[in-house]
Amino acid sequence: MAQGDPGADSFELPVTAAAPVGEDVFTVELDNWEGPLDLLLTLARRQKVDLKAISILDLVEQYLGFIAEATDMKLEIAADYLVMAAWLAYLKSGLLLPGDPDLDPSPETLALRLQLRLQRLHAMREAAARLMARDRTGRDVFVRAAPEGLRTVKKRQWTASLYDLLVSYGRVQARTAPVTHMVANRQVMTLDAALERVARLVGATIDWTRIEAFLPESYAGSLRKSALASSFLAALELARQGKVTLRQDGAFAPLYLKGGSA
Amino acid sequence: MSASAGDAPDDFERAVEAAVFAADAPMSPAEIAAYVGDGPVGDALAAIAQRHAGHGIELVERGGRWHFQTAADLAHLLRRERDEPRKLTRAGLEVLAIIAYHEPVSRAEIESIRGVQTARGTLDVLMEAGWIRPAGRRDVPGRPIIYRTTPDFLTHFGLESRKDLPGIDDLKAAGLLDPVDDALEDALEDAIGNDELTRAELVKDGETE
Amino acid sequence: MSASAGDAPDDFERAVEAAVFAADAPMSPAEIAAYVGDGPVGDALAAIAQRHAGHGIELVERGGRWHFQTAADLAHLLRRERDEPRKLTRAGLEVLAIIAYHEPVSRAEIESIRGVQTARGTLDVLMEAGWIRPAGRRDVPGRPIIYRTTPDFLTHFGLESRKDLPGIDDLKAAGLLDPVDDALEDALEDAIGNDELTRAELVKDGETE
Repeated sequence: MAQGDPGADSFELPVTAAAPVGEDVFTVELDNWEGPLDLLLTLARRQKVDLKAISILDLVEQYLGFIAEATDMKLEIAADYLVMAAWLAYLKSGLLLPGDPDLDPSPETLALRLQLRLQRLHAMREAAARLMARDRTGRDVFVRAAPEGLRTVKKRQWTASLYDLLVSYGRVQARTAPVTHMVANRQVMTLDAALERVARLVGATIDWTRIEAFLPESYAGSLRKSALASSFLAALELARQGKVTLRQDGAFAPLYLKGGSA
Repeated sequence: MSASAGDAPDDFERAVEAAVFAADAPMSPAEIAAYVGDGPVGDALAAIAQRHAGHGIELVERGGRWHFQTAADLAHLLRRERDEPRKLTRAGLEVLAIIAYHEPVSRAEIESIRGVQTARGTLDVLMEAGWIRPAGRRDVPGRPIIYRTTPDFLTHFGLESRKDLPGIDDLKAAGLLDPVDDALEDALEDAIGNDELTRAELVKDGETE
Repeated sequence: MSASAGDAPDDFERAVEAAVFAADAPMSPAEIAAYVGDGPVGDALAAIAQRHAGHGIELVERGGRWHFQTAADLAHLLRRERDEPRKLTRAGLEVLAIIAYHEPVSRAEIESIRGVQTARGTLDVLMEAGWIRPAGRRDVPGRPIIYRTTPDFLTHFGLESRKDLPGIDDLKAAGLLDPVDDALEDALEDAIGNDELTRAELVKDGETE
């Protein structure tokens, strides 16, 4: 580790390509860097100057050298390292050749941009280090390992309205009270009355006559229905006695009566 | 014993306090010393306990081991109750109504009025709500517990007294009986000649919760 | 502010102390009030913090939430080898710092600073640690998700607020938290009419080595 630069390297980096010690020891580990910018920053920091005073040209040289060596070692180099290398080669030529005033952006601007980016990454890296050095919970300061804990207990709050209560009682009462069927006082035609009427009227008819014709004209509504039912029963009784003949052509078809037995 | 409480705290005492605080179980003086080094652990513990006495946190000893805990009289603060409104079930309402109209009343009597069995939980819920309470035992074989409504019941339903509960006739006049009555008759008509169905319908009512 | 420290503790202050002490996470004054009832929570917290100051346990505020912890200078006594706090990769560290110092910030913005794509797992690890969270979307094409740090982040690193982030004022003053493009414009304006100097500076052959 860091044999080529004993004691002078304050970074936690392994041997870098810039410090070859011999073919056997020399290792290039691109995996050590999180991308080209990271590698560039590492190289820049090796110059041990303020990033604002860094020589971009020198930095470019180092990067290109690094990639060239890695290529010689036939190491696989991620595409973005190569893209950066190409871009830096372009930047290098731009910086070294006499300025072309029409070039936009100018190589100087590109170089400045790279410098600013390196400053920002460097600043964040320093900030992270300072953050990690703070008194961290669980390492430097401790909270209670076994707090009692605070609990929220849900308490059921039952609600019901008086209306609900009364409806319920009504429901219970209605359900369980003995079911007494109150028949409303209503007019009916008794079987006796119907017997007497049908017997009397049928004697006077010779032709088939519908049963409805035997009902009193004035009866209507439920009274009429009652009269129909009673008259039907009366007709059955008279037929049994042989005083009436019934005829019906089909189920629910009109019912005809005629005096005398068939 | 540290002479002057409230003065500049001594470092050993601070260390003991921090160690006991951060521990995940009560610690004996020997265990504490393993963290903070040798020193008058006992004196430090006594001084810390004294300093916290009467405040929200207490340093207490249990079987030779020390730990911090919330002051016992403040334990009620550690639980916060939040009301969660729940509507009484139909069965609950019916049982409550029966108790209100017929009190004092036993469970068997409630069941005979309702025509269905009453789940144990129904009475529990009503007691939890604070609306009914056991009121002794009926002096009959088996000595069943009888239930009454509580003053909270009156308060919740906005009643001055039980006499404010409308009578059966009032309920009928208010139409509170009729709609149910009709519905029941319809059901009976549908089910005529099918006694089993009627029975099943009636029992299903209410207790299915 | 409590007039006389060390006197008979007032009940409200005791309750606040107990609630914060018993809680298993830092609590905001509103959360504390939910347990102890309404009252001068802020005053009580200040009084409690003052009473504990300099002792082994301290009451501290982190992002508007309060909790007790051991005094930082006692770390050497309490440090436990076995439970090392989460160790972050270098990528994780950088991403965390970038989010903390720039928040809210999108993934693309993080990548523009680091110059490399951020592995999916890096943000996941930080979210799992509870230190960052998604905080909506940036109102630009693509509507990228933006990230922020959490209150737990402040707690873990002992920061009262983001203003306490180490060196944040200097970084701001130096423009190092501004986007590169802005900084570039500023720098170019400064350098106008002095092209040669800029060029010389940049090409300067690392003689400071």
